[in-house]
Amino acid sequence: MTHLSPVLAFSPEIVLVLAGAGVLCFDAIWPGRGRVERWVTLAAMALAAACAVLVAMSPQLYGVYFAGSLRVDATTTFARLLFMATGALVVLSSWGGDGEGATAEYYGLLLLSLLGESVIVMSQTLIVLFVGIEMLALPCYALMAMRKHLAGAVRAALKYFLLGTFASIVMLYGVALAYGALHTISYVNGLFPDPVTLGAVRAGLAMAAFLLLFAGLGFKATAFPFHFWSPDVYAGGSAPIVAYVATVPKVAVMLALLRVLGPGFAAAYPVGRTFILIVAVLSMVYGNVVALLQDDVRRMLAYSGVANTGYMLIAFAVGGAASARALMFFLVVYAFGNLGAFLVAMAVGPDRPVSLKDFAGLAGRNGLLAGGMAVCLFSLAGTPPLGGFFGKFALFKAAVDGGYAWLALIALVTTVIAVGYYLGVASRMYGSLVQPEETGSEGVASIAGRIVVPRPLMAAIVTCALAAVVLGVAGVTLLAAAG
Amino acid sequence: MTPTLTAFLVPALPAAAALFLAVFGRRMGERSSHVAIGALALSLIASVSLLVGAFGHEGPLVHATVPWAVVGGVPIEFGLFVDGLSASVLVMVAAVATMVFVYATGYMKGDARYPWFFTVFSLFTACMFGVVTSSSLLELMLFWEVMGLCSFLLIGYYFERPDARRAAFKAFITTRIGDMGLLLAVALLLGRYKTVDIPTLLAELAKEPKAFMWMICALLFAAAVSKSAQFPMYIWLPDAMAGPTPVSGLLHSATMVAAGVFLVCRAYPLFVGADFLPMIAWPGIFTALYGAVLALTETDIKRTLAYSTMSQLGYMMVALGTGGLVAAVFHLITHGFFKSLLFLSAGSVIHGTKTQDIREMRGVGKTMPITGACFLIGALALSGIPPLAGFFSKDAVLASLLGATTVQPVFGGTLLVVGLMTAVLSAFYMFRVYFGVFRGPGRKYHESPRAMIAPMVALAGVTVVAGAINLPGLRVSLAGMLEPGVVEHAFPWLMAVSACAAGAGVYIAWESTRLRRALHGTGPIPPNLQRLYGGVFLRPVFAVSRFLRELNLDYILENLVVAPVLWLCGLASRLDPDVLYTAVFVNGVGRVAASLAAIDVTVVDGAVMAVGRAGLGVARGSGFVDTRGIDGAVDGVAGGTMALGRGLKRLQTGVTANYALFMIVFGVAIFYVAWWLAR
Amino acid sequence: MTGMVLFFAAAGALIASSIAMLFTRQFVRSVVLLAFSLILFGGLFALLDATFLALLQLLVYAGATTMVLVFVVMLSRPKVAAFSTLLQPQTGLAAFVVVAVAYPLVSTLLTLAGTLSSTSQPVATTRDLAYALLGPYAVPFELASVVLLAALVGAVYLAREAE
Amino acid sequence: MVPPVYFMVLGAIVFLIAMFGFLTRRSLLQALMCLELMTASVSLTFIAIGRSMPDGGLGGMAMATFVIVIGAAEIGMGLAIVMLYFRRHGDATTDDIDLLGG
Amino acid sequence: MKGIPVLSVLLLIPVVASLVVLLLPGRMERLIKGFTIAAVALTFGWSLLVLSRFTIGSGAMQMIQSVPWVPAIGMSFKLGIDGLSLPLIMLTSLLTLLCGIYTWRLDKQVKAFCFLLLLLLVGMLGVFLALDAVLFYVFWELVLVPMFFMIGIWGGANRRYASVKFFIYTLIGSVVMLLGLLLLFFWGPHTFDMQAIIAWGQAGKFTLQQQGWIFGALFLGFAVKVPIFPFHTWLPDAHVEAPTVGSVLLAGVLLKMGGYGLLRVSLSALPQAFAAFSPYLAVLGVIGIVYGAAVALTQKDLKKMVAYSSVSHMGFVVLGIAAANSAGVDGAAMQMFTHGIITGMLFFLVGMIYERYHTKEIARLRGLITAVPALGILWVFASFASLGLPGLAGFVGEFTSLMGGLQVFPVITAFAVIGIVLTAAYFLRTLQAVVFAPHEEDSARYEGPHTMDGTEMAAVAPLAAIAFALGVYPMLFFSIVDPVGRALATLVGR
Repeated sequence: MTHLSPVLAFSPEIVLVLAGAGVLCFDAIWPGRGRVERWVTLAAMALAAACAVLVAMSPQLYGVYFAGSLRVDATTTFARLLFMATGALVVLSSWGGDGEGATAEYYGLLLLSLLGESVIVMSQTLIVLFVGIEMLALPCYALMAMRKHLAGAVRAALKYFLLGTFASIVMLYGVALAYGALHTISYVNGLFPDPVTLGAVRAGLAMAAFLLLFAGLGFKATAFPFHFWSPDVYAGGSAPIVAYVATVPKVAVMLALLRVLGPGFAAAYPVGRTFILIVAVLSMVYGNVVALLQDDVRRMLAYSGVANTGYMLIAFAVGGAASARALMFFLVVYAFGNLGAFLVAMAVGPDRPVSLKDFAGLAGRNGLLAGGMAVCLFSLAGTPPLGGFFGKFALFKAAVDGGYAWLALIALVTTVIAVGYYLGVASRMYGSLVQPEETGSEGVASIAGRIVVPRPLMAAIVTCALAAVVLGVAGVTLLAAAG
Repeated sequence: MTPTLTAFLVPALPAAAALFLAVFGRRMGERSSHVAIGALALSLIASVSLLVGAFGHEGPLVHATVPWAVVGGVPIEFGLFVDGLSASVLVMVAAVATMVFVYATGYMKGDARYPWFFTVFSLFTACMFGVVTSSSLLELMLFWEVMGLCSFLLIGYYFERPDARRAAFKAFITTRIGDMGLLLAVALLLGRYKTVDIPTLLAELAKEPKAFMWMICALLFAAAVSKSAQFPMYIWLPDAMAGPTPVSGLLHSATMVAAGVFLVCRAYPLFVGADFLPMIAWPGIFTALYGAVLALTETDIKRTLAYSTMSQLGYMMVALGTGGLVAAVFHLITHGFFKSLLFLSAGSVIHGTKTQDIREMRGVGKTMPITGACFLIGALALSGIPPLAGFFSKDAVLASLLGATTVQPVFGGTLLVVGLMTAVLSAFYMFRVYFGVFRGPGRKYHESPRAMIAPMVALAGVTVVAGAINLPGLRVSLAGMLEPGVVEHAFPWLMAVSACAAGAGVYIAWESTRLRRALHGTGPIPPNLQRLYGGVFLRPVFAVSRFLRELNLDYILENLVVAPVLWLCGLASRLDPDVLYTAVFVNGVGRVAASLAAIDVTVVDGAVMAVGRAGLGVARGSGFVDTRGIDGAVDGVAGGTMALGRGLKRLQTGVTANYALFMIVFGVAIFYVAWWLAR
Repeated sequence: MTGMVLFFAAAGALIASSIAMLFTRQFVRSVVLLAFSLILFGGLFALLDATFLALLQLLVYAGATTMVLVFVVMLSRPKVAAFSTLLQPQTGLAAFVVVAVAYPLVSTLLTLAGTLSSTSQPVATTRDLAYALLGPYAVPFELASVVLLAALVGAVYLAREAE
Repeated sequence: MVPPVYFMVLGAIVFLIAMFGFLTRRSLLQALMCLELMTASVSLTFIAIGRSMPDGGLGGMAMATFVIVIGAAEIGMGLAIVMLYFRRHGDATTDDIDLLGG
Repeated sequence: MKGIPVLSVLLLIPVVASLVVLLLPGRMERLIKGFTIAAVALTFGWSLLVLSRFTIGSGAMQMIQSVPWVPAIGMSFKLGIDGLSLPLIMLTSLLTLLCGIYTWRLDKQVKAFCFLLLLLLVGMLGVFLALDAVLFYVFWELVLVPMFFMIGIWGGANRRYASVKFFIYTLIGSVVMLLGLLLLFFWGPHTFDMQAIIAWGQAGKFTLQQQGWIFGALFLGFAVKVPIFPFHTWLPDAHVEAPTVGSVLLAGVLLKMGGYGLLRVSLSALPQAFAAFSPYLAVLGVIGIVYGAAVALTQKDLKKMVAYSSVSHMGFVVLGIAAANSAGVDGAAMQMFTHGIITGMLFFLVGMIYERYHTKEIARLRGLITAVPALGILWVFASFASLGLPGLAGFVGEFTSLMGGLQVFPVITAFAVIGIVLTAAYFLRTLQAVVFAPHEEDSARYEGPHTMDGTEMAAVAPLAAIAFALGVYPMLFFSIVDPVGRALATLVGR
């Protein structure tokens, strides 16, 4: 069985590659509309998920493969399942009424991008990590630009490409420096060894390498100084892809960072820890405060993404196994909440910028949509009994446990600010359900008729909302299991 | 019928009647009064039997309690406590109440809310009985305040009229202020002694340091002052006349106002122990004088009687203040009879003449002989003309004053002199009203119906006889009951002096009425009066009285209480944190931001400028409270956050190159800061 | 000794051409300068005995990418006005940052060199590289092919739709 | 034999120049060219560092290979998007696409 | 019956009911309303069962159920009930039942309203039952969302502002409180089990400095909820805009969570810090009493006046808690219960008046006694009960708190008396204007029927009865609370 184990261990990835290539070839032979490819993609994802579960059930497959370049363990399984789930939701949402946008290439690239995600999580060497990031990014640039009739799409794609490539090249330079400082680029058990063994100079260079590496990963995870691209790109890009880009890469990069830095990094490297702390605090404050000002819903969600990255970084600043577990649960909850919110924004204003005014009286126009949005937002805001609360609670508890009570306090205060703008949306949606909203300060646009939402998109939104609720009540035990 | 059961029946019956009428009153209409009067009659009989039982029985006749609540591990019991004092007062209250109830059936006939009137009236009587028979201070307070509620509802009975509403409001608030004293006293005592049972309390308190006892007395006396309308808390009594006359007849003559005096009597050993007596005497005598003087120039017949009640209560207080417990109780009982008689007859007069202004009433006596006679008997009793009850009780009060003089000549002396002056004035204002209203030529009025006349006549009879209950030699006397064994030393010459004082008052009243008629050109001018009395006695007194009426001290005192309250409320609403936040945060921070923007430093509008603006997050002069986002939901604090947000938002220039630049700049900056921090 | 001369010549030329590329106003001249600097990079690789890399660089970058760049410009005929001047708001800050980063980076590189062993050990030949690419580096190799596939499909789709 | 450290320094210098170019260039194409230059300098650094590693530059060369390959793929994709952008906006400057607003 | 986890079922009924309501079709409003009333009635019945199985007179925690929920963060689903929480549970289930009956007249968005009402019931019951710090916090926050939507959707004109302000204020408080709970975990026995924490605190294992920090954090959370003086500005806005049922539950139950928290967590687990801080707490309480009454006197809006009266009455609760002797704690518990009953009744009446006159402005409301005699009499009864007339429930709570306060802070407590007089002043002023003053030409017109309909009477009558019964014979209540009061008092050594 041993020589087969790599194939079995990586069966989900193999399925994805084959499906990706298959969809592309299939279209080359029968250039029909995107009808069949949709189902093939979903089937492939389901199969990949099944394989992942099978691999999880036979732990002897766990281990490091291909001379220390890929690792399959519990985190990988967790990542695979999450990516397949979110990927499936994105596919569902991009079914779209017009179907014009969802051509074969669209699904092919999406599958390849998903492959890139799981490669990132599984990688154990920096070069594989870099290749994984590119595999994730390139399809996104293309997908972003795919809906050409959309004025902003091409412009957003170009901006995303330029800054994305810039960031990855900067990261590459970091990899080079790391190779120079550490003589190795493999991080099977954490890239940065004990600083004492490295000696002062090489430790210094290692820190420089860490900065540049963090720049590359921070870009994808929209941490504070590296997030500037996200508001413009989210506001401009075509909806389903924006939802995908805003959620899945962030989760992948966070898990990759978890592997690269390893549990001991925070304790060993005070400079690194302080850097992450500052970035975390700035992300939280900046993200929430600026989000308060936004009128475009997707921009607001972009800034909320920045803030949530800040919360995620707490786990790195604190370090240790407990915070890693807390981070993973938070990632799941964030993924579904954020995805749901973006999809609702897409449903409210397909392929056009969506402003808060469009959400006025949404409850009257489509109850289920408003309900889904409310649940996702309240989960992101962290109100019990939704999953968001337990995610944030676990993180803050880890922070206080690690002696960073002040960090937890800042996080709590910024959460309150976050509730501010989440509530703004919720109160707009439900405000005029009973009495008509007087034309208040923002002069409510005439509330248009009922919003018709394509069935698969609504299914995706409801799934996200349900996930937030289930994660809240039952999923909490998941927190223990995910460990 | 054990005494305890009868004692329980006395308050229970009218309470039951009140409950019954509350539910079925509307349907019974006019017949609802029968229920009330029946219950009251039974209570009267029960109280008389109690009185008989209580006489000669050492120690309290009835002392039974039942657990009411357990607070902080302290069991609080409510129950009944009947001794000589309460039995005697009980009888007086029951008798007067019965008479007034009968009178009310006549007076209130045809009123729309007749059953409601008798419901509240019965509830009131039940509460008065409750106050008199309660064993624990907390229970007393409970009945005390419910009595306040009944007075609010009764005074405000004609709630269509704004003055009645105002009077009710004023009455409740003023008494409420006083009740706070009682509340604090009860809370303090319960907290310290873990019991509220009056006898045990009095025993415990005897052993207490003087200061604490003095404080408790002060608190209790505050409640008494407000209830018995002593100076300065008397302002509600004159206005309370806005209520129907039976209410004035019962509440503001015999029962409610007497409750204050009764409270002091009930806790008398405490007051004596803390030698708090002078503090009672001085306000008492001043109120007596003050009431009498104001009554002189009062034009409304009921307000005159109200000031007279205030004055007589002053008398009782001063008697208590000089150790004359028996005198006070005796005067309380007799006053209850003749004052309610006066009120009822005044009511009958008003009923006949349809006006309350004595200047418009002329010669009522001719056409309403019985009312006239009753009023005369009441007036004689009040002035203290022997052999009526008033004479004996007022004499007892003056005797106690004289007794005090023997102990402290200055203190007692002044009290006695002022007491006598007030006696003269009392006689004077009573007969000024009598002569003015009942004597001389008058229009035709027809006598009030029998239902009103009968109780008046009965009360008149009792007033004549009441003096006897405390004759020194008598075997069954009030003194015997209250202070068995204390020999009451009588001062025969004092009786003579007080009788003369009363007579002088009557004579002056007669002369002044003739003088007034003369002034109005309706009668000859008596030559001797001007020279002899006018100069010496009449002019200054009238001047003072007129001055006081213009001064309208009531209004001033009222504002003394209301002004600080309005100021406090104004301050509170300005202090409201909501207002505070907007003032401090929204405008304050706004002004700071605006000033900062004014010195808008533009160095090189290149890289440094961008970083500078972003870093500072200065709210560039834009409208500060721009309620974007959450519609300005969170107040001042949000304003600050918004400004910070607007500052940071400027980083989002939209230029790709800028973004790359910011990534590198901030990345390196944070790295250096981290390096510096963690070195 | 000749190595040193060659190195300094190439380095000087490389720096000159890259700076020139930035400051030229015509597009064609900048593309030529870019090609020239990439070729110099190939030479430098050769100097470091990385012959395969040098060849790869010449072929991929100097050749293909520059040509594609030119084709794209010619095909879509953008109104290529002369590149605007260098000066814009952020130039000052960018220059400041570059200098701020340059100094510590170069100094650490110099000190790093001290820690690294001398160049005496056996030079890795292209054969070793080949074995490595299919040995320990097999995974990135395969994944690189997938990335190329993705890029190709994306580029073709976007370009095709363009007409 | 030229000590590898010179190459590293050279790589760093060219990287910084190219980065400066990217940070300040107005034109889209210039930005792409700078990215290419930066990629090249990174691969130079990789080889230089690899050269002074005990394995005689094997790791460095392998990594440089991947850098070049992936870099090429990026530039390819980038040019496709740029051509699409030209098709729509017909202008080469990057500042045009940047006025998306904050 | 032994085996069944009684308390969990008490929570389960409303949870299941709320899910069922979600499934019912929106059109069948009568069915939904009927089902909701049935569900709430069942909950009330079950709470009566809990009352019957509760051994009165024991100060200890009873009917404890504990199921580990998230071992990873040391959290378990632990419920329990004692003399302190039982009355509040009864109050909650009773008020919600009456609110359920009152919603029979609701005709707008019925399904959503019933769902929110049941969710609110779960949250409120949960807070008083939870014995696990995180569970306490979860239910504490859970209550916010339904109340936010209730005010936001069915509220008055300025509802958006009021609902968001209510949410943010309470959230700020509870977020800091969460920090306090976390500190309790870390400095304490490393478990969220409340009983373990309280035992740890009572054994004096928290250093005073630690207690100070935790107390400060917890205090902010509870102070916003009670509300204590400087943190109360959300209450009037929330009340003015909230629908009748929202106001009743907000004033009737939500305010008590703060008081309950102070007693259950702050007093029990941090006795020394509590003793040190209690004088300031007493001062804040008395300020609340006087301030609340003073501002109420200046109010022109009937509902805002009642809201500020709540601030004033809750001042007594704070005073009682600050005294921390057995009388004080009994008084606080009693005042919380009676305030819930009486203010609930007041808000019902205000709602009924608003429905008839469509204005809450005292200046324009006239002649209620002639228009709807029953409503007029009930308003008089509620006003007198609320201003603390002895013989009615309001007095007992206030008197006991005062008694407790006088023993410990005689001077400070004496000032509270001003508040009582002012309370009498503003209630009577309003009473005379609204009920007794005759109809003028500019006052609001009302031509409707002169009687109260069935649901209205059903909502208010039980409250009036309880207010009267407890006023006349408070033994019913004190026998339950007194043992706990005595136990808590010994903690602070008063």
